[in-house]
Amino acid sequence: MQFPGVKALDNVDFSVLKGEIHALVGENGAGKSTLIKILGGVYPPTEGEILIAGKKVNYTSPQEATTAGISIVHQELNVIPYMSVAENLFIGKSLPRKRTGLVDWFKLYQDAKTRLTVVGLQDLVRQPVGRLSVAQRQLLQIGRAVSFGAKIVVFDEPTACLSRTEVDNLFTVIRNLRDQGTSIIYVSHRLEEIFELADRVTVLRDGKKVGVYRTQEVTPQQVINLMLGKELASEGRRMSCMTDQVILRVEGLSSDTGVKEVNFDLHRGEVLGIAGVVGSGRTEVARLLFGVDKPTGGRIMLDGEELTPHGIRKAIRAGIAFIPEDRRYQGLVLNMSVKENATLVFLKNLARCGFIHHAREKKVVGNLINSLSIRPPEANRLTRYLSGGNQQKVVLAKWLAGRRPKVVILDEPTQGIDVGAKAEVHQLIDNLARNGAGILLISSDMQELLNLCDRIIVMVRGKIVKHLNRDEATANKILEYAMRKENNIKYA
Amino acid sequence: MPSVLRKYGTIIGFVILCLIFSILSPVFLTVNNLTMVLLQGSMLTIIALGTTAVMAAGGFDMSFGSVCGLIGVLVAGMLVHKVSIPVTIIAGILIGAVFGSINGLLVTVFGIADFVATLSTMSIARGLNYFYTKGDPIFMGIPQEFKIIGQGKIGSIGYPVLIMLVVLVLLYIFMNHTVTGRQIYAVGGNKTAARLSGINVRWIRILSFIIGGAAAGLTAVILTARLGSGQPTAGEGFLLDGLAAVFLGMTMVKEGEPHIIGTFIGALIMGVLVNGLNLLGVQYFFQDILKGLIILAAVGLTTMGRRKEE
Amino acid sequence: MPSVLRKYGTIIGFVILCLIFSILSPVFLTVNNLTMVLLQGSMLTIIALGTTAVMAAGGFDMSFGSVCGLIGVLVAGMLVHKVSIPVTIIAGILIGAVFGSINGLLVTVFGIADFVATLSTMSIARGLNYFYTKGDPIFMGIPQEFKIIGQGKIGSIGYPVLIMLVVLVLLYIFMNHTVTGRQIYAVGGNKTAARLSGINVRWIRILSFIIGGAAAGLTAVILTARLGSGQPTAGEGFLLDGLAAVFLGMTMVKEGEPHIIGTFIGALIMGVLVNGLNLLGVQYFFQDILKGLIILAAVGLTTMGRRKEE
Amino acid sequence: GCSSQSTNKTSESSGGGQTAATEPGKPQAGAPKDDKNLKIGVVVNGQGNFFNTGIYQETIRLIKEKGGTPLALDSLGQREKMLSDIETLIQNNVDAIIVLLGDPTFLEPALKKAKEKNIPWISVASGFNPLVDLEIDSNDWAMGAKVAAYLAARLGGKGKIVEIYGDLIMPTRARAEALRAVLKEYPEIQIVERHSYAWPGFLDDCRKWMETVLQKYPNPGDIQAVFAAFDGAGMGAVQAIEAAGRKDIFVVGIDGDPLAYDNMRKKGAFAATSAHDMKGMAEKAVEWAFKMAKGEKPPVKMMFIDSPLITQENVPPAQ
Ligand SMILES: Nc1ncnc2c1ncn2[C@@H]1O[C@H](COP(=O)(O)OP(=O)(O)OP(=O)(O)O)[C@@H](O)[C@H]1O
Ligand SMILES: Nc1ncnc2c1ncn2[C@@H]1O[C@H](COP(=O)(O)OP(=O)(O)OP(=O)(O)O)[C@@H](O)[C@H]1O
Ligand SMILES: O[C@@H]1[C@H](O)[C@@H](O)CO[C@H]1O
Ligand SMILES: [Mg+2]
Ligand SMILES: [Mg+2]
Repeated sequence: MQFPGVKALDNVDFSVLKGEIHALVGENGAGKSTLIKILGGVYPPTEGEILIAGKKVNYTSPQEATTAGISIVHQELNVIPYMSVAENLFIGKSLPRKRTGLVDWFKLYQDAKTRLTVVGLQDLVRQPVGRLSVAQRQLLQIGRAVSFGAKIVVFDEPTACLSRTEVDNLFTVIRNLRDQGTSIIYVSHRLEEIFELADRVTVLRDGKKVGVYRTQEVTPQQVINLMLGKELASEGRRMSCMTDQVILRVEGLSSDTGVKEVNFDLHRGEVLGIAGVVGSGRTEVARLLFGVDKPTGGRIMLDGEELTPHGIRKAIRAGIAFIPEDRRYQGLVLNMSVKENATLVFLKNLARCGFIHHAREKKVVGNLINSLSIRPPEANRLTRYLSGGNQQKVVLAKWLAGRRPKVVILDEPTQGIDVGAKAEVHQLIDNLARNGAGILLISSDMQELLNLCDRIIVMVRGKIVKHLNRDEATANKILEYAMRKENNIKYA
Repeated sequence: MPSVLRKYGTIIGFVILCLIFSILSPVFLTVNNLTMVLLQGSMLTIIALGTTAVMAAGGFDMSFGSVCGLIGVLVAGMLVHKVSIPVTIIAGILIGAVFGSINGLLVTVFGIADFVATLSTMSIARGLNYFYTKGDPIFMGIPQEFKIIGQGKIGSIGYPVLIMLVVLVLLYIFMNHTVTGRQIYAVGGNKTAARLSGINVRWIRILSFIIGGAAAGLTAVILTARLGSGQPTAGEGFLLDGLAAVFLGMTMVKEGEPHIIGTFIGALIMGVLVNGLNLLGVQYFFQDILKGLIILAAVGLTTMGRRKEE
Repeated sequence: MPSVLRKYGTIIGFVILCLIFSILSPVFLTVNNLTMVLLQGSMLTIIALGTTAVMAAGGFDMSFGSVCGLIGVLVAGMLVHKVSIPVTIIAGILIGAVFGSINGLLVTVFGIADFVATLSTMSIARGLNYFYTKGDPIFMGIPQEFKIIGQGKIGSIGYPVLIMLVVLVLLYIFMNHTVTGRQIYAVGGNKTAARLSGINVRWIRILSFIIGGAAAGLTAVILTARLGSGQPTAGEGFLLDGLAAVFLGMTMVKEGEPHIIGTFIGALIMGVLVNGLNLLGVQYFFQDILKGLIILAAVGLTTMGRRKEE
Repeated sequence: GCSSQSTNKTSESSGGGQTAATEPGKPQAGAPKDDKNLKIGVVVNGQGNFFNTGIYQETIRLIKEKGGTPLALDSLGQREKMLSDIETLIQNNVDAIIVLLGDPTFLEPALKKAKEKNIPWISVASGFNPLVDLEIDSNDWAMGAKVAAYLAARLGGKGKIVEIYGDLIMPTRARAEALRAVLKEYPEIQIVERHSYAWPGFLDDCRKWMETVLQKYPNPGDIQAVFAAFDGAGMGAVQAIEAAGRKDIFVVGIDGDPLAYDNMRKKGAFAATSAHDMKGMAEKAVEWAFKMAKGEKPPVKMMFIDSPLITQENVPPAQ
């Protein structure tokens, strides 16, 4: 498979057995999604062939792939916003029809209910997908892939935005499918998931296959090394550099986006984690702090001064940086270059009387590319063509091109990026803290929170339910607070 | 109340407008006048309904007015050359469909942006029109039986209104209750998602243009029958009003997608506006100004109501 | 070769066209003729450059032609009422900016879709035009010194060309070398990302409309000077040609965003096409047909070259 | 109308003008109609040039002056809109309709409706249709022939000319046909280029086209004259000619446009036009609209209003 200037896949042999869960791992840009898209008929291969049950298949469209028995949960969310959940489920398959040929809506909703029960969306079949949360959209995609009896089901990073309960639920579904003889291909950057779930794992690097291994016979660290082609020191807990100087104080913060009476302090040099399940309101807190949404109550004090009235530009001027959870749609202008994105926030500092000082811009961006090791190191490359990890680094670069921020809010900063890039992002977070910034880290990656944070707050339904210190925080404790509460509320 | 506004702002605006007109003009709310408005608006409605399909599939068409104009004179020409009426009608619709499929191919296979592609076919259709007519209207020898299509009535309802209602119902069913119709919306909603779920996106897009073209062809048939002649410049006026009707219709649903009933109401609004202002004897320049202001007010109400909620 | 096509298809098409014209007409490639084409195209270029800013910010404007028409007669009216020439010029540009900012407010603050909002202001501008002129051109008492703006020359280069070049250079610098210009592109590229980067998206969008409006105002000033009169219907013809120029320009960059040089070449193409076809004495209907076909061919070449690679 | 036919016959046989005899026949019998409560519908097929705008505004003014109420609409040059506009006027029970620059080839449905409701229909500069009650016209054939003959004579029967024409309405088509008829007598006059003017935006369009033509025919004598289907288009040519300093070319047009007069007074390139008696036509139209609304029948169905040839010698002074 060839993209302009990139050989995305180079002579890869890959096979999956009947009734096996086969994981596919590799760095960002290793070619996992490309392989899957070829399997799914999205791109034609330039060389090679695909065999299903020993028979050569030759298809050129997703439709034909579906017919051949392959079903895919793509990495990107692919839903049609103004159509109902039920229609999204069936569109492209075949909507149930009456004898007149018209759509049988009653049957459609009935069928959809049955099929979506496995992913828990049975009560939402009539909702327009546009009103669903990101997680619910992902569950819909999963439901679509698993409920039509495909021979091979492919998951490309299905858990990126799912909560632990939903992940557990998904794993049960996947294991059931396997037990019924379905073959599963599973792509994820979360190695713990792979070792929990998969029977075998294929490792890709730079579009080439490195090898296939039984998960029982390798360790996560070995897989990481195979992926990166080098040794990666395993990440331990980072050294704290937290001071006792409060940089950000939040008192009684509430909003009509569901945040209720949130209080916390953030210190200079501190990494404060926010844990919670999807929909717990973490993003909403971040948006309030950054001035995207207006609070209905409470105070935000930065460096002892109250931020009011609050707004994005005011937040930036005060020294707050925000790395949103969805880099492609909120973080980047994809049709702009690395350079243009990196300088978007502080372009004024690189200009004289409003005119861009190109030499200075180039220099600043060159330095950022170096210090963040953005690859390829081309300032003029469109961010559209960067891998996820590098895209994330560009979003970070935006906040480092000017005055160093006092408070950095990161919302799922390592979601969907590979272990190597992840380590680099972690390094950056550490650097920022060491330079005296206060870091607010929203993450669904438990290990990440535990490794990086000085303190962790747990949110449920817009409220903080627990403050945990570095020493008392464990994965189990966090989950316990985040979920037991969730269940209590759900069944209260 | 604001939630009502959000949902029905445009329609409420429309109703208020009708109220004002009926208070100010004794003629407005008469059966005669309203059937006339329907009659006058039926062609705009049909052509705009076709464009609704194009836009529902995420496309855009600038050519339908000129294509309608071209087919109008071709239809007249065929009749003058003694082609039978049914054949002429079918040919008119088919030529529209052919133009639509050319648009569709240009957009999908050749990857030319909708706007550029259809602007070009608009220019070509207009050129062909003048090439064929040399600018002269064609009116000698159009049979009376054909004119009936545009000028005849059942009771007080003109044939064009009946045809429009049939098209409305058929397209409504097609777009909302058939698999293909839903696929059109799916493609318009998210091309990638549609493709990945196995929809033949290219064909669906071409099909939407074919529907748009066929609607322009049918409109041309009715127009020629109503004008009793093939008029070289007829049809061009449908472009802006047709687009306005679709866009007005789009304000009537929360998700803002083009839809059949919305377009119908949008076309009605355009028709009622002109009729009411004409009845009141409002000077033509005030009409332009009022038309602009009223559309802004109606749509503004809706969108403001909506924004509050978000 | 295909990669050259992809990048420069439209320009190659343009060059081929010029070659054909210069072979077929001895006049085409003369300095006189080319300066004339530039002169004739200068107004279209200016107005289309303004629209480029609107579209670069992700907006769309249907009103600039009518706004230009309105300002054209207002400018004439001011001159007749003995307003001084500099004041008139500034007023013309300012009125354009005011119309632009109204469009911008409607779109941003009231959240009305660009198409609907600007279609409405288009109607309002047209109405005001006729309200003011009652349809009569204004020509008695326009001072000769004003007409110079449209009719004077330095050497063989007309003033409108010079003004156009100044606008071209200024807008090029503005869009590509200033913070605000970069922000316009960022907003057009991704509104959410732009907002989260601290860009005042609302203001940037309004600003882009203001630029579009001011360009329409300046165009109106030149147009009135060139025609030596305020013509109620002048200006309307700019709409489709102006949009075509921007869209043609967009085919000249890989990412397909509106940009200044592209629009300039796009407007040149439109001008050269008409000039060449006129020189060859091609009948007007063949001109329409050829215009459509040539644009399709040029753009088709580009996009096909591009698709192959993806 | 129940007895309108017979009423009309009555008025005809009685020689017309006897309002008393016709009134009882009108459908809304009872209140006798006087000028004060007459509603006169006026429709024009687009504006933006002198003649269309001028006659439209003058018609409206005269209706008001007589105490009637004008219901005046502009069809923006759109066929279907003109038809719909007239239907709306009929719906609104106007007492008479004046159609300015319409084209009866497509107005039949409205004409029939007007007949049904017994609303008199006066066409001005629009061409004839049997259902039209009164046609008032400058006679565009005559206008075209006048300036064509002037042009031929001034060229001494020999030379090269260019033609700006427009096919879209009957009056301009007629003028071009007249030119061709005249040129049959002058085989040595050759039309070397033709152009169909754009509408709207004709002034800029014709100017641009003429500029291009002058590039193609750069030498004195390459072209000697321009025939323009109407003065506004001709003025575009005049501007191009004067800007290029080509004193050898003159322009003829049709309408009597003040812009053309102005140029003629300055001894510019504009040489001759055939002038509508715009006021006269509007006056006749309004006069008869009121009379016919009250039941009177015009003595003839077609009235031609003279359109004199105006040259630089007899151009009227500026007001
Ligand atoms: N549409 C495209 N155009 C150009 N290059 C592309 C395109 N899609 C992918 N690539 C490039 O192909 C390579 C493989 O990409 P792919 O998406 O398969 O990686 P991946 O292994 O799925 O990475 P990730 O873990 O980030 O999802 C990368 O270098 C990527 O930049
Ligand atoms: N793109 C979106 N459009 C509309 N609503 C959204 C969107 N994204 C999120 N929401 C709404 O906001 C709520 C919370 O969003 P989200 O799922 O991102 O959770 P969150 O609070 O940010 O939690 P976390 O950060 O843990 O994922 C959801 O219930 C959802 O309805
Ligand atoms: O006949 C008229 C006029 O004479 C001319 O001014 C323009 O074209 C038509 O509208
Ligand atoms: Mg991937
Ligand atoms: Mg979130």
